[in-house]
Parts: sequence; C-alpha cells; structure tokens
Amino acid sequence: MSETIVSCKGLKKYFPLRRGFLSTLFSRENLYVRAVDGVDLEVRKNEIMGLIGESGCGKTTLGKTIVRLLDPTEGSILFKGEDISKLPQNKLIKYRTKIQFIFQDPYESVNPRYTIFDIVSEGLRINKLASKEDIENRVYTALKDVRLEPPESFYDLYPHEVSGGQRQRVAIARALVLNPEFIVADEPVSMLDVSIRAEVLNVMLDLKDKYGISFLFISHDLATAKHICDRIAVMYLGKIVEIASSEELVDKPLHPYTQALIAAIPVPDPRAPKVTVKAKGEIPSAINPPKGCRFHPRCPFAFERCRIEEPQLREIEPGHFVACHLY
Amino acid sequence: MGLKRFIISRIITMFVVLFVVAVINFIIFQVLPFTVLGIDPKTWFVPAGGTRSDVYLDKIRQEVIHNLGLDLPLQERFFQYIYAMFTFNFGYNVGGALDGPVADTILRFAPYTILLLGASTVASFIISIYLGIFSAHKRGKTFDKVSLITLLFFYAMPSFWIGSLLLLFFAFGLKWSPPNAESYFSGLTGLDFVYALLKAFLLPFFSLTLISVGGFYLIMRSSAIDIITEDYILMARAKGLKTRKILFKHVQKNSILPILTVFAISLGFVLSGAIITETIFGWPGLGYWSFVAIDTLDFPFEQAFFFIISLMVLVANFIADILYGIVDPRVRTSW
Amino acid sequence: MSTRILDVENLRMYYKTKEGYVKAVDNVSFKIEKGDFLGIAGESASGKTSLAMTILKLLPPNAEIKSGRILIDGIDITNMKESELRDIRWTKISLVPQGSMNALNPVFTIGGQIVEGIVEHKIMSKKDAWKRAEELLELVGIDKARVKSYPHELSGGMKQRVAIAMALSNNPDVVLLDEPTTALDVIVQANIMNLLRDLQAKLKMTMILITHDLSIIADLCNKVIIYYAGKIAEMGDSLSVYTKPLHPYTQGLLASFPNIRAKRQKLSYIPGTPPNLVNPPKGCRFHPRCPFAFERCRIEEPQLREIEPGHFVACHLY
Amino acid sequence: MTGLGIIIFFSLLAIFAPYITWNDPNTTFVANPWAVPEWATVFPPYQGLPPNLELTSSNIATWNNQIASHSLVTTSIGTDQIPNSLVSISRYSSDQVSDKYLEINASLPATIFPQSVVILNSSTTFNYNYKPPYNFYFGVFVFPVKVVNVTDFYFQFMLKNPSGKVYKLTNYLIMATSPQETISYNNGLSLNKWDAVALNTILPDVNVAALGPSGAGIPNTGLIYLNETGQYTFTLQLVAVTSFNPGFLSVKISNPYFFVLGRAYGLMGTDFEGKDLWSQFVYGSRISMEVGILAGVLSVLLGAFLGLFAGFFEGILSEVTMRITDIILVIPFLPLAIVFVTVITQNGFLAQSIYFWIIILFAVLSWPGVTRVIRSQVLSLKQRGYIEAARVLGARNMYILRRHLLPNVMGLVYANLALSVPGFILTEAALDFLFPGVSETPTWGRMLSMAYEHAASATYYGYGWWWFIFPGIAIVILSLSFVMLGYALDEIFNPRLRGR
Repeated sequence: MSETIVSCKGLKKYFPLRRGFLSTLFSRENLYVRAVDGVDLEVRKNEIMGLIGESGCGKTTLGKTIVRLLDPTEGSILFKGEDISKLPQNKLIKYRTKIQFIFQDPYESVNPRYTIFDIVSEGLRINKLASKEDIENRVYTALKDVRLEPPESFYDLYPHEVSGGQRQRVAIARALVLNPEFIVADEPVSMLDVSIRAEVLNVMLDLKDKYGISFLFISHDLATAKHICDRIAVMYLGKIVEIASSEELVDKPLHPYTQALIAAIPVPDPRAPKVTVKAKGEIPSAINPPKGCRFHPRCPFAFERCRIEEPQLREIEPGHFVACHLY
Repeated sequence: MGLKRFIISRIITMFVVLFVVAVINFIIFQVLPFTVLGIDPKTWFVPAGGTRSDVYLDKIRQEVIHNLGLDLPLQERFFQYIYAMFTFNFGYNVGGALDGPVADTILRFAPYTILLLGASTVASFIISIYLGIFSAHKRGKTFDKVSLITLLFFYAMPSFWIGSLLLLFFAFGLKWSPPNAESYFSGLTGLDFVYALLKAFLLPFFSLTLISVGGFYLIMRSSAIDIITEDYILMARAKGLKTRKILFKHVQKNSILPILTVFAISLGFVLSGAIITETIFGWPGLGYWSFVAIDTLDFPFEQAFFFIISLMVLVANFIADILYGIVDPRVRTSW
Repeated sequence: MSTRILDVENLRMYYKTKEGYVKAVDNVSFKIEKGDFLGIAGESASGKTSLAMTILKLLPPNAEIKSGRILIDGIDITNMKESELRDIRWTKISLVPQGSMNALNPVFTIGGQIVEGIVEHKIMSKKDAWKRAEELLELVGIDKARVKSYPHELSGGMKQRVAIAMALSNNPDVVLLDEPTTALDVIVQANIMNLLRDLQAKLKMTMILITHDLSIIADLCNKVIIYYAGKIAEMGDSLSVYTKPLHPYTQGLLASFPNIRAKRQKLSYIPGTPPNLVNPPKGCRFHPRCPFAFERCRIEEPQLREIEPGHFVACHLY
Repeated sequence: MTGLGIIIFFSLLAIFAPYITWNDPNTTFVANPWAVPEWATVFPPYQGLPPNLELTSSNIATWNNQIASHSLVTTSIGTDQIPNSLVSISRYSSDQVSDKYLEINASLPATIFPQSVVILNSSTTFNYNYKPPYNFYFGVFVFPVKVVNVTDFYFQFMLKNPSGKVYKLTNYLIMATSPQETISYNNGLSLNKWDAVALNTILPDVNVAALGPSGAGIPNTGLIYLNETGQYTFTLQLVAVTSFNPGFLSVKISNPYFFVLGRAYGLMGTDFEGKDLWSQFVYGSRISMEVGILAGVLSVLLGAFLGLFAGFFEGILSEVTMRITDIILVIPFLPLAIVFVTVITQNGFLAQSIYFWIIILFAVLSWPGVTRVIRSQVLSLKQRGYIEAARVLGARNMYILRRHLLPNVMGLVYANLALSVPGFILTEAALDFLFPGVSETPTWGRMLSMAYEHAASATYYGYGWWWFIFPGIAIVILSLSFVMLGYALDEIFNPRLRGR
C-alpha cells in the first residue's frame, strides 16, 4: 500500500448564515451552513481520488478547505504528515507550490487581461522561484506537458483567443509549473463539451504517470470518475458515505445513496436498462441536516436506528468503506 | 424571520439612523456656525422686517438664543436638542418671514408640498412605467430612440431651467398661469380658491413631473430590457399570450421592483427638486419656505425641515421594502 | 398508419451580427410522426436551441429565416404573423425551455401561470382552468395543494415538473423540451426522465427533446438527430444510430461519452474545436476534426442521404 | 464618442476663454441691452435688426470738409466775408491720437459790433439699411491748440434723414464762454490736450427697463432719428464766436464717430445691461467644468478607495464604512448644500473661496454611492476564479489588490467619475441659481438666475430666449455627454455588460 500524501481528519467547515445586524443582536443561536461536517479522507501518492456528490453536498468546499482557500472550522489537514490546517497565511506559502487547485470554470479562473505566458508564469513570479530564462523554460515545459503545442505559439495569446479546453489546460499548466505534488481539480471538465473532455482528463492522467502527482478529482459525474479515478469517495450533505476503488464502487455499491446515484445515471445505449429512481425527494438543506443518518429521509431501507444514530464510516471489505447501518 | 420581526428591526434601524441625522443637524446648525466659525448669535439673527422695534428685536434674539439653547454649554444643549427633535418640539420661527411655532408652520405648508409631490410622482410613475416598458419592447426602433433621447434630455435638464422656461412661456408669454402662485390664490376662499389653486398648480406640477420622469424612465427601461430577455417572458410568448398582456402583466410586475427602491432612495433628490420648483413658481410649500427660511436665517424652521426630510426618506424606504415584499414573493421569505 | 405532425423542409435561419451571419440553422429537413419521441443531440453552440426556437418561431429580432418551410400538423407557420402564431402556440406546439428554473415568473403563482395559458386560448372558463391546473400538477407528480405556491417555494426538480405540466395544459400536438434536465442533479434528472417516459406512454404525446447528453436520448427517444454546426450530421432510429453510428462525428461523440456500465478505459475525444458558425469550414463542416477526411470532404458539402431504411447520414464515406 | 467630443469642446472653451471672447463678461453696454444674437437676424422677426455699427469713417480727411469755407462775420449792418486768407484748414497726418486730423486756424479781426463767428461744417453721408436702433452715440476728438478772445466755442451735431428732414441731435454744446486770452474749458476740454467730445443720445445709467418700445419716459432717440432706411448726412459743426477784440483760433479735430448700439450682437446677444452673453457663457463653462470635474475626482477617489478597502477586507472597519454610507445617503443633498452655502457666506473670508468649499462639500456627500458600486464589484471580483487562483499560487493580499483587483476596478472608477460629474454640474448650477450674488464670477447657473429674475421684462424682447436657452442647453449637453461617456466606459469595462 502506497503512502498517504494528504489526509484530513474530522474536517469541518461551517459558514455562518449572514443575517442582518439586528437579528444577530436579538437571537442567541447562530445558524450555520454545515457545508463540510466531519470528513475523514486520505489521498495516496500517485493516485487520482474521486470526490463525487450532488450540488450542495459540500464537495467544492471540502476541496477549497484542503488547499486552505478556506479556513477549516475544525479538524486537521495533514500534508505528508504535517498539519497545515492551523498554519497562518504567511507560513502557508511554503506549501502553496506543493498543493495546487484547478477551478471549475476555465472562463473565470484566468485573468482575461493577462497573456497565457503571464498566467502560467504568475506562480513563479509571485514566489520568486526562478530566474528569467528559467521561467521561460519551465513555462515551455508546462505548456508542452498539457499538450499545448507548440508552446511558444501560445505565449502571447489572451485567454479569449483559445478554446475552452485549451483554457482549462492553461489553468493546469499554471498549477503544474510550480511542480506540485497534489492537485485538487474541482469539476475541471464540467463546463466543457463532451467531445473534448477527455483531452483535458487525459492530460491529468499523463501528469499522474509522468510526475507522480496525486489528484483529488471533484465531480458530480460518476461515469467519468469511474474511468479516471483510482478510488472514489461519495459525499452526501457534508459527509463521506462511501469510499472504494472506482470499479468496486460502481459495480458493487453498498450505500443506498451510491446505489441510487448509479441507478439514476443514463447510459448512451438504447438497449441498456432505463434509469430508475431509488431515492425519495431531494437533497435537504445543509442548515438543518436530518438527525441520525443524513440520508434516512430519502432512503428506501431506512429503519429506526437510522433516524437516531449517525452511522460511522467503517471498512466493510478491504479498501471498501461505508457509513451505513445496514452493514 | 416573519413580518413582525422585520418591521420591528427596521423601525429600530430607523431610529438609529434618525439619531445620527439629528446629530449631524446639530453640528450643521449649532456647532458649525456658532462654535466653529465663531459667529455671534446676537448679530446672526436679524429679523427681516425692519419696522420692528429694537425692544422686539432684542426679545427675539433672547428668545432665539434661549430656544436654541445657545446660552447653555454644548453638551447640555445637545441633549436638550435631541429631546426636542424626537418629541417634535421644534421651537419658534425667527427671521421675520414666518411666525409662530415651527411645528404649526410645517403643518400649515406641508399640504401644498404633499399635493405637488404626490401628484407629480404619480404622474411621472405612470408615464415612465408605460414608456419604459414600451421602449424596452421596441428596443432600437424609432419609438425607443425618440423617447430615449427626449427623456435623457429631461433627465439632464436642471430643474430651475425647466421651471424658468415654463414660467417664461406659459405664465409671461401665453399668460395661462400666474407667475407667482402664492400671490395668485392667497386671500381667496371657497371655490375661487380651489380654482385659483389648480390654475397655479399646473406649472409647478408639470415642471416637477418632467424633472422626475427622465430618471424613472431610464431605470424602468433598463430593468424592463433585462426582464424581457428572461426565460419566463419567452415562456409567456410560447404560451401565445398577447403582447400587451406579456408587457403589462409579466414584464411590468417584475421590472417595477427596482423603481420602487430607487424612488425611496431618490426621495431626497425629489425634495431638492421641489425646493427649486416651489421657489421658482412661488408655490407656498415646505420647499419654498425652507428657502425663504434660509434667506432669513430661520434656523429653527430649517433644522426641523431637515429632520422631517430625513424621516420621510427613511419612512419611504421602509414602505418601499414592504411594497417590494408585496410585489415579489421571494422577498417575503427572506424577512 | 402514422400521421405526420411536424415537417421541416430546407430550413435556414441565420442571425445577423456585426461579424456576419451566424448560420445557426443551415438547410435542415426532418419530419416526425405522431407519437414519436425525437432527440436532437448537439454540443454547445451547435445551433440546436436555435433550431427549436425556429420551429416555434420564438426568435430574437436579429434572426432571419432565409428559406424553408415549417409545417405543424399540415399548417405552414413559416410566414405567419405574430397574431396568427398566437393561436398555434400552446395549442399545437408548446415548449419547456432551457433552464426551466427561470421559465416561471417569480411574482405569480404557478397555478396562475398555468391558467393564463389555458384561458388565453379560450379553451375553458377560468374556474375550469384552475381545476385543470390542479389535474396537471397531479399528472406530473406534484400535490395539487401547491397550485397557489410561488415558484421560489419549489425545488428545482419541482419547477421543472411545473414547466412540463404547463406545456401539456392544452394537449398540444408537439412538445419541445430544450435541455430539460441540464441544471439538475442526477437523481432528480432520473425522476424527470421517468416522468417524461410515463407521460409519453400515457398520453401518446409527440415530443422533441433537445440535449447535449446522448445518454438521455438513448434512454428516452425512439428517433435521434445528431446535429453539428448548424446541420444534421446523422438521423435515424435510436437503435440503429447508437449501435451502427455512420458519421465519424457520431462515432467520436459516442466514444467520448463515459459509460458507467462499461469497463474502465481511457476515454477518447474528438480533436479540435467546433467551428465558428459565422465562417464554417468549406465542404463538410466536420472535416477539420475528422480522422477519415479526404480531398472531397474539403470541397463538396455532403448531402443527407438515406443509407439504410430510416437511417440518414451526411458523409462522403457512404 | 460624441460625448467625449463635447466634453473636449467645453474644456477648450474653458481653457481658452480669454482668447475667444471679445469682452470682459462684466462690461456693460457692449451692445444694446437685450440684443439678440447676430445670427438670429436671418429669422423673420429679427430681420434687419442693426448690429453694432460704426457708421462714419473715423478718417476725417475723407469727410466733406470743404464746407468749412462758410466762414462768416456778422455785423449789425450785414454779413461780410472774412477774407479767406485769414481762415485756413489744413490736413495733417500723424499725431498721437490720430493719424488723420484737421487743423483750423482763423484770425478773427476785431469788430465793432457784437460778434464775429466762424463756423466749420464737416459732414459725411452714410447708408442705414436696418430697423431703427434704440440708441446711438457720436462724438469727435478735439484739440484746442490756441484760443484767444473767443467768447463762445461749441460743437453741434446734425443729422439729415433720407426724406431730407434735418434733426439737431444736440443743442449747442458750450465749451467755453469767457473772453480770456487763454481759456480753460469746462467739460474736461483743455488746451494742449486731445479730448473727446462724446455724446450719447441716452446715458448708460438710465432705467434699462424703460428702454423698450413700450417703456415709458425717456424716448428712444434711435427710434425717432434713424427710423428710415437710406442715405443720411451727418454733420459736425464747430462754431467759434469772438467779440470786440481781434481773436485767434487754432483747433485740431479728429476721429469723428457715429455709433449705433446694436440690437443684434455677437454669438449669444446681450443681457439686460448690455453685457456680452457669449463671454459670460464661455467664462461660465470654467466654473461648471472645474466644480464638476474636481468634485467628481475627489468623491470618486475617496469612494473608490473606501470601496476597494471595504470590499476586500471584510471586517468591523468596512462594516462601519458601509453604515456611514447608509446614513449619508439619507441626508438630503441640495438642502444641505443650501444651508452650507448660507453659513459659509456669512464668513467673509471663507466666502472668497466659496467654490473650493462647494467642491469639498460635494465630495464629502457623494462618495457613498461610488463606494457601494466599487465594493460590490470587488466582492464579485473576489469570487472570480483567478483571484482565488492567485491565492493558491501563494499571492498575498497586496499583490492581489494591485495586480488583479485594481486593474479590473479602474474601468468602473472612470465610468463612475464620468457619471458623477453631471450631478455636480447640475447641483452647482442650482446653487448659483439660488444664490446669484455669491460670487461675481459668471456661471451658467447665475446667468439663468439673472434671466429668471428679469423674465417679466424679457417678454418685451422676444422673451429673451437667447439668455435662457444657451446656458440651459450647455448644462444639459455637458451633463449628457458625461453620462454618455460614463455609459460607454461602463460598457467597455463592466464585464457584466460586456458579456463573453
């Protein structure tokens, strides 16, 4: 078993509900959006870990908290054994180059006023990591690594002059140029057309193979994740409900939520069985999550215990973790 | 949060803001002239009527100084002042143009302002809503271009200019209207008074309507343009609804929202326009008298006027919020 | 014996812009019969939504229909005036627009919005229309007590159901669904898909579903059009198109679609980017991205031809 | 872009004001009061209105001076000619006043009975083809070189109209009456010095309101004397009288003039005192631009700084800033400005720099609007991926502020600047309108204020439309062009409007 590069334990991120000045004055109880509510997660070296969940389940918040774009409310984040969850911003800079983040929207995540060279080299310039020639070399290599070839022809282009897929690869190159060891990719292809998604995803696979970079691949698309990720964690309302290797998770899902998710995904083949719905209702609010198992109001198998006791994530089969009272 | 809670919290906020406004008032009318600029209140308050006797003059000065508490130390004066403001005890007019308690004068002249402002606001609202929506519908066509340019022109026209032009043309030129409203209907009673009042009312009413219609129209047009591109308007078209129904049901109810907020915020500006308009036409409302009061250094009147304008702006904001909730159900839930 | 319900012939619709004409719908012909469930698949900016809006004639002012005919139930609507179209809309053809979240006016109740579409066409009295609204809500699986709800009080999936209910209110001949599930989560999407399938079975509706997601079409539709750069690339029965894709674009698109039931594999993609519709490539519009392109593809525009019964393709390979 | 052009146009007016105006804005009677703009005379109601006219040649040498031979000696018995040899008229050129003057030398023999008189007639003709003016004036320069034993010495002006009627424009203007060898003259005329004999039909300080055709009281001489078109003859008559003793007279005269005060003048006509409205207008643009732009720059700078700060650092301080904006937005702007101006003008020292204080007041009262806009833009920019991306790359706050936020906010700052200026221009004009006496500087607001004040008498003069229209239009156009510029900038820089 390979070593862990990033792990978080009991990680929580609550957002206080913004209310008027006076209502804060009058009511004692503080309302929070419990976006991430006690997550344990490990990402191993040289693996792509998938983090799957529906919108509003807290997967992006978790990703941003791990790279400390957001400060965790509670819990620890270990990077190669060192806790970075409480480091103040100025001490964090050392880890910035090692842990990178790729944003969902390639239209928004690059400054439209900068050229691609400026965008890719920005991290080097901010951290004063390289000399002038060195910067050019590293930008060249990074662009080549993300298959933007020939690299020099892209230097002076502005983001709006390249396609969405290329722009997202520019964003990857910007992270790559710093030689990171771990990258959180937040829905990197959800804004792109299906026909070009694989172009970006394959770049990620290349980087994993070539440089041994680990990824946390955040997505709502389990079908893509199955083909890209080594392991997949399924998140529901701020909690991880199941973790397993990608094939096992899809083929033998244990948690009723995972089962519902898989049954609901259509297949591009008219002969395949039609989609079915195995969960009632819709995802509840993260302000007042249900007591006990958070999935119980929608679960077809829920019984008394589910309403009262919160299930813990347990290893049911080797490498297959699930948080459910059924097992 | 609930409507009750919302109203209570808004009223408390209003009191806080009003208090700060009162403090600013205090600085402007009492600290700035007398303490900072070092103006002697005894020479400051010169009543306008020169016929009055010296004894009377002294009496007035004494009264004013006492009334404003200028013979008291600053901190005592402040508390006295705040107490007076919040109990609507505004003191007595000085300066010779107006007599008696300020509260009485304000109550006496407020109806004129309310008539003028109310009528012109309603008129400019209706015009701007219809023109704005229709312009948005005909965007880029001749109708839109013509009304946009015309109303932009009104929007940028200084209120005193509109006023003088109307006065020049209709009062002096065509002699349809009296050049000075107050002298025209003062002294009349009964139906004669009403007739004269209405005749004198027309010019300031048109003037004020023209001033405010431009701004409202621009907001209405741009919000209607936004709304027209919304999917639910496409849906309304797909449903086969008549254009008139789409525009004046679906578009109107949604695009009226920003104009409500803007009206509340801009009420202060509308009142400013009223000062000039009333002054130009001699319409004896609060704006006119506030200018006269400034001229005669009638500070008790002036600070009451300020306080009441601020109160009106706050109340208007409050009402706009409530109206907003009535029009838009989404807002109600956020209370 | 099936009846033809929608007939589109040589339709051309361009948008006039500063850069030139955007050829969003360029010589498109297809027909559908009563009871068909047609899927139109295309990537973003391929012009598939423009096609839908042209069929409804709900076009922005800069759109120009250059040629062609649109027949709904035998009625030519191509040159109809807005006032005449009003009678066609919602009775013959109705729409569930893209992003149905925004298709409901936030300041009116959902019942009111259903009712106005019925009353406008004088189909029944206002009182009956409210009853009908309740029935429709129940039909799409919403408690009829919600008839006086405002849109913001409903979840995304429920709003989508309301939009569908609304489109069904006058029993139209054709219902056009433009990306009806795009912004929804998978489980909600599955819900809506099941609803559509049930409705189609129950009401024998004719529906057109426009989406970028080939798997939704595979799940729901019996006929499919693969749309690329303002043109039909391939058209036919779903089974035949999915199992024997002929056009290289269809092949590439299907291959790049991740299939959750397939073995874990490296995903493939179509190189290059979709063309700009102001200046589309000469010849076959797909040729710059096509692995099989040869000389003729660069020069001559391929016509849509029936290669097998009911299976049309526009490609020089066949 | 027309907006920008208009702004540049007005800026040039303001900068080059002294070079493009012909009169000081405060000079009265540059033409007749209530003169229409000269170009307006192409329109029927104003056709034929006289502009400012110098009707005669100032070169007296070209005048008909030959008539000066009417030199007469009157005796009790009859009239005898003084021998021509005793009287001479010579023309000289070059002197300090005029390069063309006429010198008259006359030796007057002693007479037994009462007087001998020398009369010089100098006349010229001119054509007058306009409507009658309200006023004209005329005069001549004289230099009494030597005057001995002259009892009376005077000028007289006469006008013969096209129908042949002769008007005496003045009574004899008596210059001197005492028979001394050397006379010191009244009326400022003295020996060895050039002096002007200037005569107006009506003096400038008459009641201006009465100038009009229906004005009672003083007759408008122009309407009487110049009421026909055609050829007029203007005669200047110099009369000297001696008695008993032989006298000697030596006088130089030069630069005679006959001047009509125009009823049409300049680009924008004149006001009720005959001040040039064009130069008031041009100088007025200075204050409008100055107050508008400076107040705009100040308030936008302040607002942008606070907005950037309040948007980027969320905390108590930014919360306080936003609450302050709430309160300032409640305070009514114009009433406060009115009170402020009143208070300031009570203090003579502060009143001198009134516009400075107005600018400060405007800036202090109007930054909150800008702060709100900038803050909400910063708040939305902060959500942009590239700001977060820069953070992930290890960028610190100052770097993000400088390299990512500021460049993106600048466009909005410019747009806000352009959009805030018209408000200030309008408010400043309103203050000038309400307090026209605050400063002597001409401003558009003050022009309109004066026009409004004289609106009643304006009815006699085509409603004085030129006085009302131009400053008003200028305010509107200038404000609108700032608004247009603001919208244009907003469209260029505001990503929400620009789209992708």
